[in-house]
Amino acid sequence: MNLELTDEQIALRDAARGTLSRFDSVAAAREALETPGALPDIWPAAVDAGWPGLVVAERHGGIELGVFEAMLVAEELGRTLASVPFIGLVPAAALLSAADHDAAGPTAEGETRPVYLPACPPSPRLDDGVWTVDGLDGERIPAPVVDRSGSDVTVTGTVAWVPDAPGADLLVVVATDDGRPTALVVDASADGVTVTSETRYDATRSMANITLDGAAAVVLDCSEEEIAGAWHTAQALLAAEGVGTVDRALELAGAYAKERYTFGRAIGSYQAIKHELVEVLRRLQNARALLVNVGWAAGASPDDLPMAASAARYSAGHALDFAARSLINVHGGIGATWEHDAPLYFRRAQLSRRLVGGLGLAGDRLADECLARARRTAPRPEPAAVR
Amino acid sequence: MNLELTDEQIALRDAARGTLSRFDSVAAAREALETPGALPDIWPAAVDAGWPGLVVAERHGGIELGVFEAMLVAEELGRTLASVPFIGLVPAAALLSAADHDAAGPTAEGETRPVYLPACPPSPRLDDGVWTVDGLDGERIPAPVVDRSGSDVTVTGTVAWVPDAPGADLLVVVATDDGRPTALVVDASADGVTVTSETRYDATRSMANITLDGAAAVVLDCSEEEIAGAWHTAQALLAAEGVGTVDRALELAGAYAKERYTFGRAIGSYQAIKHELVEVLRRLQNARALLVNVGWAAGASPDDLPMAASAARYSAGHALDFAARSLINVHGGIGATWEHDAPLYFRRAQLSRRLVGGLGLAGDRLADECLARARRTAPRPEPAAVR
Amino acid sequence: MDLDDSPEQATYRAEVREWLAEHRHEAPAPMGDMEDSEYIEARRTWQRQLSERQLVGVTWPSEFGGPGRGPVEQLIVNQELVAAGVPGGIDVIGLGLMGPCIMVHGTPAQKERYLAPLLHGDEVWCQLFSEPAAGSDLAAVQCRARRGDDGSWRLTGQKVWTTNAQFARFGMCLARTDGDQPKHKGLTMFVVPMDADGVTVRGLRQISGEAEFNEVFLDDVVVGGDEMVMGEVGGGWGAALTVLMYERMMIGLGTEGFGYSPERFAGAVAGSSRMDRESGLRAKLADVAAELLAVRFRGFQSLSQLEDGRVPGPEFGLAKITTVNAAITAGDLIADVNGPDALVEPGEWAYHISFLPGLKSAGGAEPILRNTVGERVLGMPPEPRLDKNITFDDLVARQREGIAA
Amino acid sequence: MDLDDSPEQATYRAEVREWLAEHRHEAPAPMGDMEDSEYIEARRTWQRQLSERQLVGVTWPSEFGGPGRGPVEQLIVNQELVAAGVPGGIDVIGLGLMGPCIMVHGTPAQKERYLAPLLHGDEVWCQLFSEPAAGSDLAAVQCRARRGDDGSWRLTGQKVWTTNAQFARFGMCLARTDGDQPKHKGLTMFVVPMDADGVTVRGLRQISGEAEFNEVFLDDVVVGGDEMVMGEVGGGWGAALTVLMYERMMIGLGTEGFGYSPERFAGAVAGSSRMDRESGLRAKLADVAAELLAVRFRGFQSLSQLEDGRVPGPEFGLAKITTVNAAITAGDLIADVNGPDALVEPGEWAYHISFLPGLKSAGGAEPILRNTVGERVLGMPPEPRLDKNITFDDLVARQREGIAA
Repeated sequence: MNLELTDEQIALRDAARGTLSRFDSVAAAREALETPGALPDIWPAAVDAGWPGLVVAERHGGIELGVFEAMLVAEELGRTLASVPFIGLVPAAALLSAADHDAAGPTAEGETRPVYLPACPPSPRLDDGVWTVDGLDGERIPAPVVDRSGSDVTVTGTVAWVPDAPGADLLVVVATDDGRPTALVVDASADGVTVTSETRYDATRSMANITLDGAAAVVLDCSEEEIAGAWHTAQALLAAEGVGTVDRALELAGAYAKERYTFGRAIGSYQAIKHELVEVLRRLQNARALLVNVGWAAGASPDDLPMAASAARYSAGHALDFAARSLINVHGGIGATWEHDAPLYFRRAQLSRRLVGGLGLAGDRLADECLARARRTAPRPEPAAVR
Repeated sequence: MNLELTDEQIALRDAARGTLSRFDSVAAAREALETPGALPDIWPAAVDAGWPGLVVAERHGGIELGVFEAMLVAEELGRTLASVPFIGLVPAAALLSAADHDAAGPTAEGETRPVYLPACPPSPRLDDGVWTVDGLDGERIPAPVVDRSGSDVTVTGTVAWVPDAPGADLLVVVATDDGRPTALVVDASADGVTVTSETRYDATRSMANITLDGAAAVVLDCSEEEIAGAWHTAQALLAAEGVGTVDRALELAGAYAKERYTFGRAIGSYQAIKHELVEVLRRLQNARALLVNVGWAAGASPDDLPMAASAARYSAGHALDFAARSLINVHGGIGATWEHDAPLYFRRAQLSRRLVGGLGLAGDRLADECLARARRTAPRPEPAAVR
Repeated sequence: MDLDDSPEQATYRAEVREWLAEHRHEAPAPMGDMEDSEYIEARRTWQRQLSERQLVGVTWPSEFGGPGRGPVEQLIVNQELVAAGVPGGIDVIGLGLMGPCIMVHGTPAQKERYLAPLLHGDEVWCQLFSEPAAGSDLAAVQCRARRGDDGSWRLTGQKVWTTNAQFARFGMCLARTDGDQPKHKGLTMFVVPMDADGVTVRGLRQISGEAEFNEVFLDDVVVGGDEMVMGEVGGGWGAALTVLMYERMMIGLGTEGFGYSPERFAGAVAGSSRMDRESGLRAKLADVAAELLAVRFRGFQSLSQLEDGRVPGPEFGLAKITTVNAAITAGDLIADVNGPDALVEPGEWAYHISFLPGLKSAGGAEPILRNTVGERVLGMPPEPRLDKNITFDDLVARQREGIAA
Repeated sequence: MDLDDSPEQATYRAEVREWLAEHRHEAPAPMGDMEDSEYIEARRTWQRQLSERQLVGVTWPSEFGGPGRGPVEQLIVNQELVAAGVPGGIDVIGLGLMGPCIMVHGTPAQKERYLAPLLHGDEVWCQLFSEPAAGSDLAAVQCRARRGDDGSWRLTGQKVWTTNAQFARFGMCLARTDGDQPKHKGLTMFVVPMDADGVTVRGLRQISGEAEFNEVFLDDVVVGGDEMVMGEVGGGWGAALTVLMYERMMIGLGTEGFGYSPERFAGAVAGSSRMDRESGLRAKLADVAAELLAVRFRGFQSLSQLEDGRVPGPEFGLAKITTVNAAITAGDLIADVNGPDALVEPGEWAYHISFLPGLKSAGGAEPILRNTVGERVLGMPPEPRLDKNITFDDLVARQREGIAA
């Protein structure tokens, strides 16, 4: 048993931290609120660092690492609030690579940038076979639908709030083809494709609403498990990104709690503050342990991936919420103003929890996985207690 | 506007407190755990105090007070953990009185003791018309059914965990008659009636599982609103009883927090303890305000009763849970032993939250009432903020 | 158990409603840009109209120009203003807090000078109490006032969280006149003309981007002689406590004024099928509804008490905690149900979500409120205090060492 | 990122499994009445059998009769015992805490005398640390030890929360030998024969009605001379800290041993239609599952650390907090879903619900654990301490005044 990071993983994480340290993303995030689009272009550095090819097979020129390694990079992005297409990129690159699609190579090189349109596989509890995507108004709507009636394969449907979609070259769409899930590639500039860039509350998060109206598509040769895996990968990346943000928020709050005095004592000496920060730490450590669970499942136990990814997203998302509010609370009123960076973390937390299904769907998914397992297996006998 | 207790209400409450002070119910509750049935017989004192006739009309020899006055008595019962049939009695007496049934007079006199078999009216959100009762295994099951096919009206069905049912003379049953809710009276000793006394976890709470198998019944002349009102009254009485228990638990915890020292300070001086006790107080005050809401709705605004009663039950039930655990926490390990009375309050909290639909149903009901109102009325304009 | 108006109250309500029906077209919008001088001017004019009809300062005694009515009548006026869709007086701080402070602590000359223009909206007031290092711990204010040779006072320091400072005529300023006294002693309350030399006002942008509050910098501001002292020199803490008591009353009674009602929040989610499907959403709505209904009836209870002449105790801080936390939960629920579009800016719910973190610490952070209630209502022993029996200057020096260590 | 056994570990696991398969029919039931002497005897015999095969004290060094293996092998043994449905050694306190304490602080003669009988189950140990007024604040123990003229020590006091006291041969007792020292000084650790005159054991009934723990009264108990002192006279606090460190390791690694797994809890509710219908139930299950999965992987992480020779830090107290609170939530959920019948006694879930409030304060109340983590992991400043720089006797006197006041 060994769950410590390997030397290679540590090197990858440190390199990512080094790359991102060249951009003052937090300061840029503040500026972007006033001047939309004022964010630095981190993409060339990301390409240099090899992130587009992180999960692409070596035969396509990628580095062929796993989801866990991508999560290590996502954690660094979260720590710095850096705005770079990654969460939408990795699952798309993984599907292109798995399908041996022509775009896999250019993707690994950073020449072509694909984006994944997240589609949630059916709940094992309801087992109704329905794949859903995020709707504009918060409703879950059916995934796009494939039409094979013409000479070309086309796809029609809407997917809202797709992270990293603006500026992407290719759309990796999950659609249903006569009820069965299918992954397809659509050119972002094809007829019938509308990509409407949107910003909501967090200026560092690039998103688009996408409408496909009979857009020409190429079917990817992916298994249903790989298609479902893309959803769980996106959940895991959001979780990892959140963990990085929590870590940084705790550093900031802890430093202030040691130096700010009230009633003659540093505020960190009061149980109310101290215990709240310990609660952030507790949630951080739990969320990080769940990232390890995802890494293990992705590598060694794919059946456990849906549960692991849902648990990580759920736990990390709530940890981020708690940490962002806590950062403000510890700072008192000033934490709720732009005199401090706390509002940036708060805005990040607010939008993140509503993306790609949201935390509620992740929680329901986690519960459904537990229930479905319990309903499949005979009840376990009462285990021996430690006495 | 006046929400203070009237002089008559204060007198009623003080009289109840005086009556109950003659019994050491808490000591008796401890004994009853060892020797089931060792509880004192408070019923004669309850009859002397006029509680059986509290909500019975004067024309039937009752005092004709309202639900709120019954709640004041229930609060005193909760404070002392007294075991006396009241929560099952009051809604039954109210229905008998409203229907001008012959048993209303003997009920007010304490000669006949009826018990109410709780049946929950359909949710206004789902609006499916289904009345449900507590099932043995925690499921909600359909209310009993009336059969008019023979010469007599009979009723068939099961209702589990009916408070105060053991020893009752009459069962006031809510059943559906061709889909419509109907209140009926069944003799507890009639053919086809099985009343199985049960104890679960809290020895002070008398309960029975009741099976009706073609039992002869007399239909009560009650409106659907009165029949639904009985359910909400039971919710309100459980809420009030819980508030009394919380009040007492806070007294006990607060006293200990002042006298117990650790690390050289009274433990009540630590924020962790102090803030937890303040949280008990906050929940207590909120729950008590919601009892006032019930009292107002019952008297002046019956349309608001379902929401008010559900809110009170939900809030008071969670307050009781929190207070019972808090009482143990403040005492440390010793609070989790029979060296202290805390386990009695804990056991009371544990069973209470699962009775008469449980807190989950009350919460769902409250939400459903809110949603149904919102769906009926046009969205309100944004109100003017105070600036 | 009666929520209805008494016959007298019903008559009063009818009169108020009638007058508002006639004049509502003269009123400005209830919300507007508080940095727009035209809108501010319209609000001041509207306050003057209301004051002529005695619809502001409803509880002010007649000797100061008010009708001397009770808190229920104040609530009736507030309710009718909301129902008519018109704003109240612009100077909520002056009408609710500074006016009463002047009535209690002011000299006859000060009452004569300040109260009438305040009531009529001619001179708006702001509250210069909190500082960057003196929020919950208000007695730690560092703003210094020194008496010059000519008897005039000179003030230097920095204040924060100052509502309406950008157009106020006067500020009520808590300053330290003696650092050799323990912290609660040696404070004095001053009236500061906001147009004096050395006064600088700077907006503090909240999460929403709006400047709800200001910072006020005082740089050797000459405020005049002892006629500018409110109460006694060295008696500033007593005057501050008066203001804090009125603030508590405002908070205890005013929570519905923010529009935090279960009906409004339920309306924002009722249309979504998610409420029927996703676990925990209805439970969250139930939490919000139970808490806000409770606060509503706690407010009615406190009004009943006020009618009896009893002032709400410190436990009314709990109503503020309940309200803020329930409103935060409601914001979470509404955006969870409606997705990212609930966060569109400008927009009702993005504003709601952005506003609450600031409100959470306004009027005392939650741990401080819980301390106060624990000690004063439940009788819990206080925490050890390291700031007693030490002069303020020594205390500050010790803290500097603590940070350096 | 590897949860699998190494080849060596796999071989070890296979050997353990094989032996258990052959001998499991000789084992007593994993749970039984710990007040029934026949059952206790069977458990002692079983510990002897396990010890002969080196399946207890797996990490004990060979010089003390153990195989000197690592924590992963200990976990492998624990897992295989559970899988085989058989209990481990009866003397969990002795094997996990008192044995290591003797190894660290004992004299050669003490190690020779005590360790082998402990390992073999011939002499069970109990821990006489906590007292009614010294739980979280362990250094406040009041149990007094005085040296008589003949050099023997005489102990008087009251201990609580003593597991296995009813059949233990020895107790490790923390007592105060000098009240004129500050509280952490002046403590000494003693070995107390539980059959000595003046030792009285009384069961403490928990909420469930079972006596999981005992009170132990020491009434002028003569324990012998300095050969009964563990470590130095006056060095008791150091010996206690050793035990507390091993306790933390046990808690950090052992949470699944209670059977608190998401799979088990989900199984108890999966059959109910309420899970599909009532709001918040699935959300609660998700909370429980996420927390317990996290603790599971935290445990694996700490094992990886131990394999590297690093001892888990105080942050492992957080795993205990998470576990207990998740198990409480699970109990709530299960009884909410299954109704009053989930509370039938005796019954699995009534026992679960009754057991947890006691577990919550065992091994340090939550606020104390959070203080420790806040100060030692996050570097937060400590609270002001009123029990420093004062002799223990004066401290006790001051507290008495505080209560009287």
